[in-house]
Amino acid sequence: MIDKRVPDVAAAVAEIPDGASVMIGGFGESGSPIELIHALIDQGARDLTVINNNTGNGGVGLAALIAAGRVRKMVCSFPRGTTETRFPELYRAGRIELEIVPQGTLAERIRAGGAGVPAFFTATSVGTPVAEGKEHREFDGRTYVMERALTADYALVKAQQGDRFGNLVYNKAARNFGPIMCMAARTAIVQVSAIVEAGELDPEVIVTPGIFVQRVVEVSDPAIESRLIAQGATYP
Amino acid sequence: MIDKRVPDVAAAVAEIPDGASVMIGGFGESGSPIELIHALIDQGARDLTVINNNTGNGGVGLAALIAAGRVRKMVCSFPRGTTETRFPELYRAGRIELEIVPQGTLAERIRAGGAGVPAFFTATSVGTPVAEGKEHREFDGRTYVMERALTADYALVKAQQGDRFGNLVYNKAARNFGPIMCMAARTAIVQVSAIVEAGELDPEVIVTPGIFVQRVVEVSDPAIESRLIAQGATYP
Amino acid sequence: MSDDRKTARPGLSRPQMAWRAAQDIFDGAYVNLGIGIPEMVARFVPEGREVIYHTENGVLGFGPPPEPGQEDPELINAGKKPVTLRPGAAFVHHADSFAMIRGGHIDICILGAMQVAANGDLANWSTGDPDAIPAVGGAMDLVAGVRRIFVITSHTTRDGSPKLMERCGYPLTGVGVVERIYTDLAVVDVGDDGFVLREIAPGVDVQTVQERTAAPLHVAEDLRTIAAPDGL
Amino acid sequence: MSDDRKTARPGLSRPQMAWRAAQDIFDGAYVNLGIGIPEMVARFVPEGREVIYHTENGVLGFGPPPEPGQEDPELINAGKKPVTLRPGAAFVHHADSFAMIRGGHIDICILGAMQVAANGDLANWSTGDPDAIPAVGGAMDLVAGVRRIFVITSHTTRDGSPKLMERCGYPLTGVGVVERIYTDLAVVDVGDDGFVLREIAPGVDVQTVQERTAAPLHVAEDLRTIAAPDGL
Repeated sequence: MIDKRVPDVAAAVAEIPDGASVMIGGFGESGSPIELIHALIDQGARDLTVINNNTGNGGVGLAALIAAGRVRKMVCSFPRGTTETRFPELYRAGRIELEIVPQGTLAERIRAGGAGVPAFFTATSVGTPVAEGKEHREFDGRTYVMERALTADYALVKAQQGDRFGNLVYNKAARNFGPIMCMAARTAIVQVSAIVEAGELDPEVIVTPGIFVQRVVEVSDPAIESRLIAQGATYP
Repeated sequence: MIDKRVPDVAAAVAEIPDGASVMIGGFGESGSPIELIHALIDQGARDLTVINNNTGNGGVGLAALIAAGRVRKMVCSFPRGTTETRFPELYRAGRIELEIVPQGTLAERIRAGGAGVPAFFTATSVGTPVAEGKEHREFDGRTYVMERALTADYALVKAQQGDRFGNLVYNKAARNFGPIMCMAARTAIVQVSAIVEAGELDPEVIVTPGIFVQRVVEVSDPAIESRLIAQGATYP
Repeated sequence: MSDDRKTARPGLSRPQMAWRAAQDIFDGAYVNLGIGIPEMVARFVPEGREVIYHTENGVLGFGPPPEPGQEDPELINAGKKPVTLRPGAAFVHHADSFAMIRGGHIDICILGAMQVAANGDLANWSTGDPDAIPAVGGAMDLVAGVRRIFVITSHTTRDGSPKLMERCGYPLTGVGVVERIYTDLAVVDVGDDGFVLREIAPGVDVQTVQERTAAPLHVAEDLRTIAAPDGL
Repeated sequence: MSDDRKTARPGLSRPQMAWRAAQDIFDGAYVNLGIGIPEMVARFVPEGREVIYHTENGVLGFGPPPEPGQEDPELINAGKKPVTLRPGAAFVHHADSFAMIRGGHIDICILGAMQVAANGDLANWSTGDPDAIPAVGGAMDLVAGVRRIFVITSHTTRDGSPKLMERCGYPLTGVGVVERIYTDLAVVDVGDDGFVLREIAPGVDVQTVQERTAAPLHVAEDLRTIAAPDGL
């Protein structure tokens, strides 16, 4: 029997080794898998390369993982949060690397990674410093840059419901990077608010088919990042 | 007010000019927009370039459009049907061009066309006659060919439900090429079994957002191709 | 919002700038609005025009902010602010959301600017300061992919330096992308031969606009005065 | 199905070939089965192994054909035959379906073959006949993307010509892609040095298999006899 359920977030992230690349879903606080990130902080893996659109907010979730010194390199489009974080200080001190990728190029690179497309062309960033050093090429009179696919060893993603096959549906704008990160990671680990019975999710509405998911863990009442931050919470 | 509804299939396809490129959804009979294709036959446009996975079945739908001599060129992966068509005869007589594209490359080229990606690389077809004349390139030790995006002037697509915004949901495996063809065509024309009120489709389950659709027409009881063929039907 | 009305001198207030831009949004347009003044534009679209708002993080068809207390942390826009849904809205993932942008499916994007050049170059993400932490977000994708790029910006910086330039001094967001600029002083188009002054704010003269612009302004033959409502 | 049992001479019947291949499908595998004998494999997967079947046209998790009269023309597989759904199934569009293939997410694909070469090259789409109308379908995508490619084929053509070759004479579907071949006579692996004879059908000797193979067979040290159930 196929059963991708794991009992808790600690078990879900237990094997992530030092040096792993980890895609972390979420855009701002929406879709941020806080409990999985906190389990990863507890677990202790270091020298991580993290792919996320931002660098977290306040002192919880991704911002806490960065503050704990576990992240060697960030790949993101906008390394700023809605609240202060320790990222700027670590970056200026040379203690964290940063690869800046335009947001749509980031999404497409991840999608390409999941779809077995090693490289593609986009007009995004042509003529800007971000395109420097990249291969340029003209198609039908317009100039494009070549971008490479992004894959990762792991993805940490938050969804709304999941089943033992790993099928997922999301909640509103929390969908964001989840579906493509599940595709692009060798091991996609997903926290869901509810695990449902096989067959309960309508095949027409499943957003991420289970083939892209390796582990599902129920976190029935996930923390809301902005509320944690308003309470002055930090982790650990 | 945004209202993409048109009264009937004749109005939906009225403006398609001679020489147009037309993506036609469907895989075999599933998702085939038969009523739109028949309206296009009635309308009379010639010298069409048609993009579809196959070349139709029997004497109805796409097969009838081809039999009527309206198609100058087919772009497809598998120019064979489950029943005999006139395509082989026209092809051997040099009266129709054929561009053979592997099925997944066809899908990805269409998706790229819709997503503003002019070209991408794939390992599909490397070392085969289909890759001849294409640019080859190595990434991380594996060889890929470069493929160009496919766009079209029009798409004819069949979906299950739609609203005045052009939002769509599909029926089972009839989804196939519909969503990506809507993205890749300048004018996507969609027949739906039912037009529903704005807001009736759950934002979580919409498969094609209306931004990719220009016209919606209700065909409440669409023909089933295999039944037409079993009845010996031909069109016109 | 305290500085919405800071322009006591002649020229448009920030809401008036947003109002003016809103007049150019056509019925049925798919529109992406940047953070800041561009966000205000949605308030001023003329009645009878139905507009669908897109936000990069995957919501098509969102509406105004919710009532206080009704915020949903999982329903936010690209500025990470809570929004609501309108009938006909749809959620998509990030790659599909940027397929809408990159694929040319969005009609209009309105952005802020640090500098705009007479050839349409836009700089709005970095001063190039070596100490600054680079942050591009989706701006480069938007300007490369959306059909028409409009800019709303104060005509000059706080210290009076021009923002409409012969060439941008800051690192670019995109090359030759801007079509029209709405400032507190004027509506300026990017034409084949550089800036074209199309409209001018009440009480402002052409010479003043030219003095505050670091590139020649071609004055349109039918130069008009912007008729923004008072009290905005 | 009349020719399912046409092999009266020693060697496996078509269902027995499918049965043998089915033994190699592991619990939890995502599997794509080609048209013809490969389709039969699903019937013979050992009990207790849960397998998820993928079909190129965008159904993940389909089940056996429906009862007569229950066919749904909108629920078909890549062979355009009606199927059913199993719990946990999902529909996707064609680009997402091939993302599963191209992205390496499918564990096993079992295909038919016209020829297989000792280096794993596969030819299964065209004889290269100039009169033939080319038709590739999804085969080139499958062999390029799926992790493990197995082939089920009769060991020779109807007229007795070998199908396991030193080099394929027909146009290729993919280069060096085949891992294992199940024939009516044998199970043959593609090793670093060419074909390896792993298993042999009851009543067939190594010499016979070699005579019907147009490339050298390395006989495995632990060569076994295929124990397919009788009466299939």
